[in-house]
Amino acid sequence: MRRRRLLKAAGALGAVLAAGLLRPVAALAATWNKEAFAAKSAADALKSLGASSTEASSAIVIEAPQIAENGAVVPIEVTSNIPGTTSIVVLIEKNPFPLAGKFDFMEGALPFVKLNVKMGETSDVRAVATAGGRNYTATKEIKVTIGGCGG
Amino acid sequence: MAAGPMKMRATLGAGYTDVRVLMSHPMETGQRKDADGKLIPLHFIQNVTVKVNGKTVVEGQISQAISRNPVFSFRIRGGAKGDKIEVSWLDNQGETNKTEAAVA
Amino acid sequence: MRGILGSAALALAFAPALAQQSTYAEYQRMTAENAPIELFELAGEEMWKKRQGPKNVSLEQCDLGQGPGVLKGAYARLPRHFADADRVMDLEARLLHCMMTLQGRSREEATKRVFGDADRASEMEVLSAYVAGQSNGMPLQPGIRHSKEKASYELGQKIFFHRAGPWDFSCASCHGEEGKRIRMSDLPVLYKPQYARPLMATWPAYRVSTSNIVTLQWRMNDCYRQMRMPEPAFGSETTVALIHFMTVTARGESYRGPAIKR
Amino acid sequence: MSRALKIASACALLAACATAPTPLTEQPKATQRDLEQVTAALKRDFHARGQATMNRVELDNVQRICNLHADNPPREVAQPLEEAQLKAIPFPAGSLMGDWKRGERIAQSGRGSMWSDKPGVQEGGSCYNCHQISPKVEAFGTIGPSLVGFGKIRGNSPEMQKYAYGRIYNSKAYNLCSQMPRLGHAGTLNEQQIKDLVALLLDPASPVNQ
Repeated sequence: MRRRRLLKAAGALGAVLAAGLLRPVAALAATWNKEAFAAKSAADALKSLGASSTEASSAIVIEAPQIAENGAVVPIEVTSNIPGTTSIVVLIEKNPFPLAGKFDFMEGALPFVKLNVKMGETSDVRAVATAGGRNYTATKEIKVTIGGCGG
Repeated sequence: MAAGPMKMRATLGAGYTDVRVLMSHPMETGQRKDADGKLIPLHFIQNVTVKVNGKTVVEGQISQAISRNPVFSFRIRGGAKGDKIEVSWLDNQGETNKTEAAVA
Repeated sequence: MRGILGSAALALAFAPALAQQSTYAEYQRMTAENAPIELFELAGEEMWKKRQGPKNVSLEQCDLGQGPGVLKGAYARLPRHFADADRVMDLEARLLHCMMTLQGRSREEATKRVFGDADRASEMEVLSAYVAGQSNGMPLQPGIRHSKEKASYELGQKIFFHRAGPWDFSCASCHGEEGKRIRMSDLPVLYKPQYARPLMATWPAYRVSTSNIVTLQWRMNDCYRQMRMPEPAFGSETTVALIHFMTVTARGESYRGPAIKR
Repeated sequence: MSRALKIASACALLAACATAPTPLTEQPKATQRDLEQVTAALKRDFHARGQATMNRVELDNVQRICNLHADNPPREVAQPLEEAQLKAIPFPAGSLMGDWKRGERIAQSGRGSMWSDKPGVQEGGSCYNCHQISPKVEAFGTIGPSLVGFGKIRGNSPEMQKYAYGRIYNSKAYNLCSQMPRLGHAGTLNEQQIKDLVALLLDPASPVNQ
């Protein structure tokens, strides 16, 4: 418990240092990692998030349809069963900008998120969970098809 | 739907509280053209914050790859009837909105 | 013995429907759970209560068949004959009727933008979502007793199979044979109850591909567009008859909308 | 309850039962009166929009016969009509093989002849809506038969080219109540576009025949 608090404090301090100056808490809450979101590959995005090295883990569960009727809305649910998970990152490998979202979980929240993403084509969806300073990952392929008359 | 109303439901589950939140937002990718063939500028939510009784528990950073009219589910550890949940968002054009609900 | 045979026959009858569902069943279930439908119901409630038109009144006294202002279960009993208009109306035709009679609006003004888009849903669409949502769990029981209801059902059936237009299409061209699909989308055989039931119990719906709420009047309109036909008037006897025919075919099914569509 | 009342309520019940229509199990045949009734309803309730003008609700003889016979007219009725449709196809002289790559694009597109389309011929045959064609394309419909290997099986002789051209131009010349639109006859596709589709089906280099 104490260790987790310490880690969290270190993380918050890191963010303050990275920003180069102390800002009000409200502004801190609105951090948006421009570089990571502008990355054109999942690897670059993870690098910008400081999560370059990852190890595969079956404790991350991605629930998503195997085949989607429409790429405009693809429901994805990610659960991390890794103790002490502090964030979950969702990446759509083949999207022009693969990083779809990063969710930081503080005390009181379970490492779980359900969201709808846009997918340009059939692609692997990658989830990366961070726990105790280490990064764990899992992927799932989702096929995107065309339905209807196309008129 | 244009950026605007939100709707939220917070229900007690098995050991956690399920928070489901709906946001009206176009989540424009900057790639779409309007009826006149002009590109519609990027317009998307960047930050989503979940608070329980005033304390931040989830901070999300998201991209334009989130579908139009975003729907999120989060899970709050434990929780009790009447706990106050607040979800807010901030988009790339500085627009913001928030909604509150009590756990039912 | 008879019971066993009976259920075997039933299983056979349903087999094609089940086989058809397999491709996207998981996708459709997950999308339905995670659709932003309540936002549209909320907007519909606002429109229902908003004072509008030359008479500056809301639609709150609109009689959808169960008495003025009664919303619970009203949608599940449509289309039906309305004595005050002496015609069969579906939800949208009835809402239009209320806009014209209660609010004093012209047909032209009230139907100027009945089909919205992702940027802005139409008044008719959000109203439909709001009203329909209040029939959740109730069996579809469209009117089938009044002579005009029977005539509407029969006309709808005839139109369903009527091939016309430059591409020689009827509704049955796409919705007449079991186990078929258009591109990747499964095609329900809408004159048979086992296919009509799940379909008719889920309109109006959030259309995933276009991110907006769509209604049955829109579905009729857009099918005729793709059949290469001229455009049907909104809420006309023809479109209501088709909707009536399919809803009667689906009768008894529990309503569970607004839902999602492709 | 008196006996008379019992009978009356039983009748009322029966009458209620009688009003509940029995669902159809198959496509019904229309009568000439039905067709007139429906056409009149369409004329009353539909309006022209863009290129979709009101003359489109008028039935031609093929449509009338197919409606009257639930798409299954007796041979002696269908045959003369099919022959008349075949006679009316303006087969171009020379090779009917166009460019299969353009054909593939035409087959993919679902545009053309709708009120929402620009008037005139668009690049759209809607072929994949109903047929499997190139085995590489996964999003295909199944209303019509698979066309994979169409030319590989049949070759691309002038007769086969003519058959494929005619079938696309007017499928009703070969099967009167076919569900396939008469794409040339309807003015949706022009001569070159149909040739491109013929190539898609018959060209040995087309993915259809790989």
